[in-house]
Amino acid sequence: MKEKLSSFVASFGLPRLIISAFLLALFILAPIVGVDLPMQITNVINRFSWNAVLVLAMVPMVHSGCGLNFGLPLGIISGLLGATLSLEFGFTGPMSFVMAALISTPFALILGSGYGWLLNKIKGGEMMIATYVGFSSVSFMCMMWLLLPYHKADMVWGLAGKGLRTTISLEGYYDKVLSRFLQINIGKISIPVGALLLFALLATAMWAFLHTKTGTAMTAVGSNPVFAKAAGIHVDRIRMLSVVMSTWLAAIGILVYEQGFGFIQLYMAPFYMALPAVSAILIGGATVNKATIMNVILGTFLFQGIVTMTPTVMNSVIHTDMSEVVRVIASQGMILYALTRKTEVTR
Amino acid sequence: MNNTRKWVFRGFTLLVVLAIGAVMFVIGRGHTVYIDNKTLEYNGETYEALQRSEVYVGGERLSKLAKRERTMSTVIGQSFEMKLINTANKGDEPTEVTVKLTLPYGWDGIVVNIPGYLAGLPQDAWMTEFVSAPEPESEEEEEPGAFEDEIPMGDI
Amino acid sequence: MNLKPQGAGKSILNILRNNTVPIMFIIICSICIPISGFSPAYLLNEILTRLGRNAFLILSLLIPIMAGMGLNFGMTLGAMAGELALIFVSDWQIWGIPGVILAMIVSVPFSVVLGFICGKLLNMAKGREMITSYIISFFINGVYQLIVLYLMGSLIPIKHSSIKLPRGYGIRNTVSLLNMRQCIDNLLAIRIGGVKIPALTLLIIALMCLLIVWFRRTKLGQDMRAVGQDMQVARDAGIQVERTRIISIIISTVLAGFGMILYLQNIGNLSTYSAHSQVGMFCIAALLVGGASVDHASIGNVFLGAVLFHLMFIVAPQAGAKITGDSMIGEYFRVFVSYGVITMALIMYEMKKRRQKASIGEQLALAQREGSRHE
Amino acid sequence: MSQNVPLLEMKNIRKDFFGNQVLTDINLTLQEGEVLGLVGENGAGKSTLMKILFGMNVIQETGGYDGTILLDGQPVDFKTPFEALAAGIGMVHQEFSLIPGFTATENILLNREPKKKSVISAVFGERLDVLNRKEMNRKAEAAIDRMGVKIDGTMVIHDMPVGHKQFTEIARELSKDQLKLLILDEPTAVLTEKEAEALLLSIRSMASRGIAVIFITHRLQEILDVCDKVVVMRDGQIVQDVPAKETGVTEITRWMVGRSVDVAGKAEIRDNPDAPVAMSIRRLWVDMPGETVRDVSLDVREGEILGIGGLAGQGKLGIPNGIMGLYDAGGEVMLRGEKIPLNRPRACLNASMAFVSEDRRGVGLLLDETLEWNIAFPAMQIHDKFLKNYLGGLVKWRDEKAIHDITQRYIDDLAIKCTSSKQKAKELSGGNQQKVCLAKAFALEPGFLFVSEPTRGIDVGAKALVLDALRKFNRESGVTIVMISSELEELRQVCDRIAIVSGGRVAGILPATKPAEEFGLLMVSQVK
Repeated sequence: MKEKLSSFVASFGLPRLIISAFLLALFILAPIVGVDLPMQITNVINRFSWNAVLVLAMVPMVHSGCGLNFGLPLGIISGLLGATLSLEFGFTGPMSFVMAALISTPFALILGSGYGWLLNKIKGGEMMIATYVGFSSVSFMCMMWLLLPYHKADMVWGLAGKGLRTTISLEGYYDKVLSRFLQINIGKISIPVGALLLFALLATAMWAFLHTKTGTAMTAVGSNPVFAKAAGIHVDRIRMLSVVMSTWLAAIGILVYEQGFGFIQLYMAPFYMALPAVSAILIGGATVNKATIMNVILGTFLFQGIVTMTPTVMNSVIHTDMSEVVRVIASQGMILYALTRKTEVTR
Repeated sequence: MNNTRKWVFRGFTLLVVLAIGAVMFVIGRGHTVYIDNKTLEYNGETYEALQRSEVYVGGERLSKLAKRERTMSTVIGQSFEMKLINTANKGDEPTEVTVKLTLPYGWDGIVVNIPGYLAGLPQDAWMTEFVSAPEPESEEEEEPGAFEDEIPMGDI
Repeated sequence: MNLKPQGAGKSILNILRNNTVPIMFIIICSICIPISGFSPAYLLNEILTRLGRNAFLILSLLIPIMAGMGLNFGMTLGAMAGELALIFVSDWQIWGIPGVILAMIVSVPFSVVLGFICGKLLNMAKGREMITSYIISFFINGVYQLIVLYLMGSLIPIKHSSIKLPRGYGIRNTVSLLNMRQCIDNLLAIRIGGVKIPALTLLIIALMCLLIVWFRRTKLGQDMRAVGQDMQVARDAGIQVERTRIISIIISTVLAGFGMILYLQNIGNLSTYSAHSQVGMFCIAALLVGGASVDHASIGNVFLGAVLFHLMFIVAPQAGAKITGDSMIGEYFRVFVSYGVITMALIMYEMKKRRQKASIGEQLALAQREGSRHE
Repeated sequence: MSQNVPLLEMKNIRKDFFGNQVLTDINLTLQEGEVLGLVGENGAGKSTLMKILFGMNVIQETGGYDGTILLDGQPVDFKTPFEALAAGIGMVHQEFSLIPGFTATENILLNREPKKKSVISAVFGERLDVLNRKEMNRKAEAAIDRMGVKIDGTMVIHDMPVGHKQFTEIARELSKDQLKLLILDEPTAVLTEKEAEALLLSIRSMASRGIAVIFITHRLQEILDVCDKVVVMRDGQIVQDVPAKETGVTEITRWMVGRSVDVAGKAEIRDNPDAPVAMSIRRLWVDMPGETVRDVSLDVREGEILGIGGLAGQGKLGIPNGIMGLYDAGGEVMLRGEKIPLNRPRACLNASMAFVSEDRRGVGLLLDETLEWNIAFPAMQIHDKFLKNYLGGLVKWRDEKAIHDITQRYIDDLAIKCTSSKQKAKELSGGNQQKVCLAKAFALEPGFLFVSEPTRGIDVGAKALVLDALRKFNRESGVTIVMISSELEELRQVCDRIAIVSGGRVAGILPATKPAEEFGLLMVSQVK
């Protein structure tokens, strides 16, 4: 029995276990300390629906052996370009969301292929370079947001008449278009069915893709690139495809996030967006070179659960908001754990 | 190398470093000295404030104190020296006094009462610890906690 | 570790290729300086101040590079240790140079512990030291916040309310270091024209350089170079590889702690929760601007990099504002350049590794051709 | 020089790797200043014996050894190479163990540098002693002098020609004052003729200073030139121990390869000179580390099994790996009149070639995936097998059932021992993994098959099964097979013709019926 337990701990990972137990404790504690549980559950589900697609964007690159996509901001930038252009062109309501997705797609394809080309040149050093590609592109876009000729009055700075604002409200555009679509209210709990449906759709598509010939090749490339090469797979091409997919999903992911959040955040906002997504999928049980859709769902739920529940519950228990610290230690600790595990270092 | 010898050397070095630290503790202790020209009541007697007192610290004039005025100076270490040019009453000839004080280590802020000192009272009469008034509640400081929002910009 | 240059043309090309980044920076600076309209005296003054402020921090990066552990993004740990020490010292009300010295002494145990943890973790992640040290810095940042924001004043005694949050525990957003502000810079400072030369600070930095030169000639330095180049060979020769790597990180962390204290005594106040967050990135960028790479860095790189990088830093906002009419452009530009430089350096390092592998095949084909000519 | 107590005496050394006997009853003596030439085929047990003597970790990890080793009459049992070094045994390995950015001097004295003490080192430990460069130069210079070959001590290793790297290693051993016995493992393999001569001279001069040398090489003439006695090993036993003066190259070769019972020719051998050429290889070079192919030209006949043999490191493995595009290659390869582009694995596979790699775990298998994936994957990717087409071929869906069926078929055919077709490949034993690799190739239904080291690291029973499967595949389906193996006997059992590769070139092609000595001579020949 003891052996079984320790082998379970070993396979599941101690940090993961601690995080799950911690979340469970939060849920149990919540009603005891008088926190509005239905409201918290609504929050968790909502935040899940905002973030799940961004976490899903991790999957293709992990599968093709490119490691964790710390370069997520690049995809986010494609999404932001789509979003701002869609607004600039005067689309409103749900249409603006569709157009944002459409417009961001070519950007994602172009940036993603460039990024993929680069990652093929530097195999073995992907994660560090991805991080810094993300950083440089975000800081480059900071200049662009100021310089690009946007004119729409509710996006640019009022005084100067040019240069995009740091946050742009989506009211009248696609604020909550997905969340409100088919929204179900059970008692105090409300479920954003539309957003969940979109995630389900994308996740199913990803699952299906991994069952096709190309998807199989992608998994093989990640599992053993030399094997794949010997089996006649163009390893670089498959890796490129995975990077483009990841970038595009990140673009869609940020749009979904924005519709839930209600604002477009520009400039330095995308800077650290990769880290929560990375730690979420790791908390969900993924490793540096293996990830499933189940990891995405579980990970996003656990991560967002902690993010939403900790502040309120902790506040009620010890009257201090330690949530930030808890979140940072938990999420960075998780990434650190994944990076330092011996079995995950060598392929 | 001989192992014990090595550890002796190490222990000795550690001691030296600790000693340096201890010395720094003593010689680096900073104090704020508040110099008052206020009327002092001590044991039922009253010592009148001076008409005017000019305070020099380190050769530079710190302030010219009228009655009921206060000035302050910072000092590193426990010995404090200042020069006072006092005018007790209007029209009097100014007198020069050099004041050498040894400050108590534990006090951050120290109030020195000039009239009391000049009258040659015991030290506890004219030297008191400065206790800052409790801070007004209105002073609000944002809860710090900057993580991901903290944008790596700015200067270095 | 390039192949030997085969001709004059190639060697010039090689020099250019190996120094792309410094050359690029010289060009950027030479364009921006006239546009910004700063006077040479002002620039010189600023450069000297910033050199005195940052050079020590940048020097702390050299030793892990020597040990083959790449750019130590974990130097932030040292910065945090330095900050912890400064918080204590300012609570103890130790001022001036004694305060600085005491802070350095106090920072050492913190640095050693953090450096040891960092080194241990990096030994578990060989081959991906940089991303790991980067994440470690985030993780330890979390721990630092926990200590400073919640434990200080509640568990760890902090006496003075001037540095405590009004709620009674936790440290304020800024801790004033007014009482030790520039105490080292001003001592022995030399003023020529409008330019202030912080002689003592520069002297300390020079001593540090000598120390590094000396260190390279010690047995430990030699071991680190060996470990950095080939861990397996070093291990076969009986060098304790893991221990050596940990020591290199500890030294780097301790030096970064000292560097941070020097840096903050110049600034004069401590942004408790953010001062350290940028330090690593800027120092690494500066070092790379000086022409260092992931596997090679010299003291010359440190100073060239510090000068060029800070020159760019000073003139970019002004030049940007003059060109585009928006002051933010320049600020974003310099952030972009900092990240861009690191990105470029990382890419060039990885590509160089691959280029070396590719050249073997060419040599074989060449040998065959030459062989057939002789037949 | 006392002849009574030999410097080294090995008595009844036995060693097995997991029940697989690799050394039986080795007895060996070596006098001070004596040069011993140790020869034998790959796998004869030479390196295992040396590993035991040198205390390499792998011996301890696999359960140690039996027997006793006496050094100067004292029994010794080295647990680590460092203990062996301390006792005065030095070893120069085949792979260089040098720091590329260091000078020769720094490498010679690596981790044994002379130092100067200082106040700081008294506190922080002796690792902070400053290196004594002057003394280092002197010591290195002395070691180089002792070797008798001049190399530049200030030269950085990565700027050196290969030969000088080898000499640097030797000088490192010589710089150790306690050195009594030096083991040289194929030191001349990477040297030019001139350098090799210099090395032989320096071996003699070492011997004259009283250092005993164990010299392992495949160049037999060198043995005869420099050694006092020759020890020949075969199948984990010493078959001959004679003074070098009393023997010759042919005789040694016969001892090396000779079998008491010649088992070759068991199956029918077909040598059909009129068969059309299936594949012609011209001027092939391959950059495969450790198995460099320099210049190979070779014709493979339709329907035959061609064996490629040769000693390790001579380039036989590079041939299939280069042709199949796994390593950088150049030259010309024609398959049935059509040119095969190099460096493109896909083109080879499309031309109905298949390859079973010698590196099962690295290249041959997806260790973390199921057997189904492993067996079906290449066929799925190359020939679009095991796929269901939807939307007019736009979506190619994995047909799990077809995959399961084909896997099950091969599990039955090749008797692969596994819990199910869904078992992970890494959980299988070596022999069964090899069968999976074969199944993977068979599933491609190739017209031309490369099989590289099919029996490496698998037990006897599995060996026979694998070889039978190959032979059956050739005889029944008429598929041309090129089989690369280090084991000559195995090649002679299965193949029709055997090509021997030496020094990255083909030394000769003989029918498998020829006696083993002839192959042996080709193996040790120097192809220019």
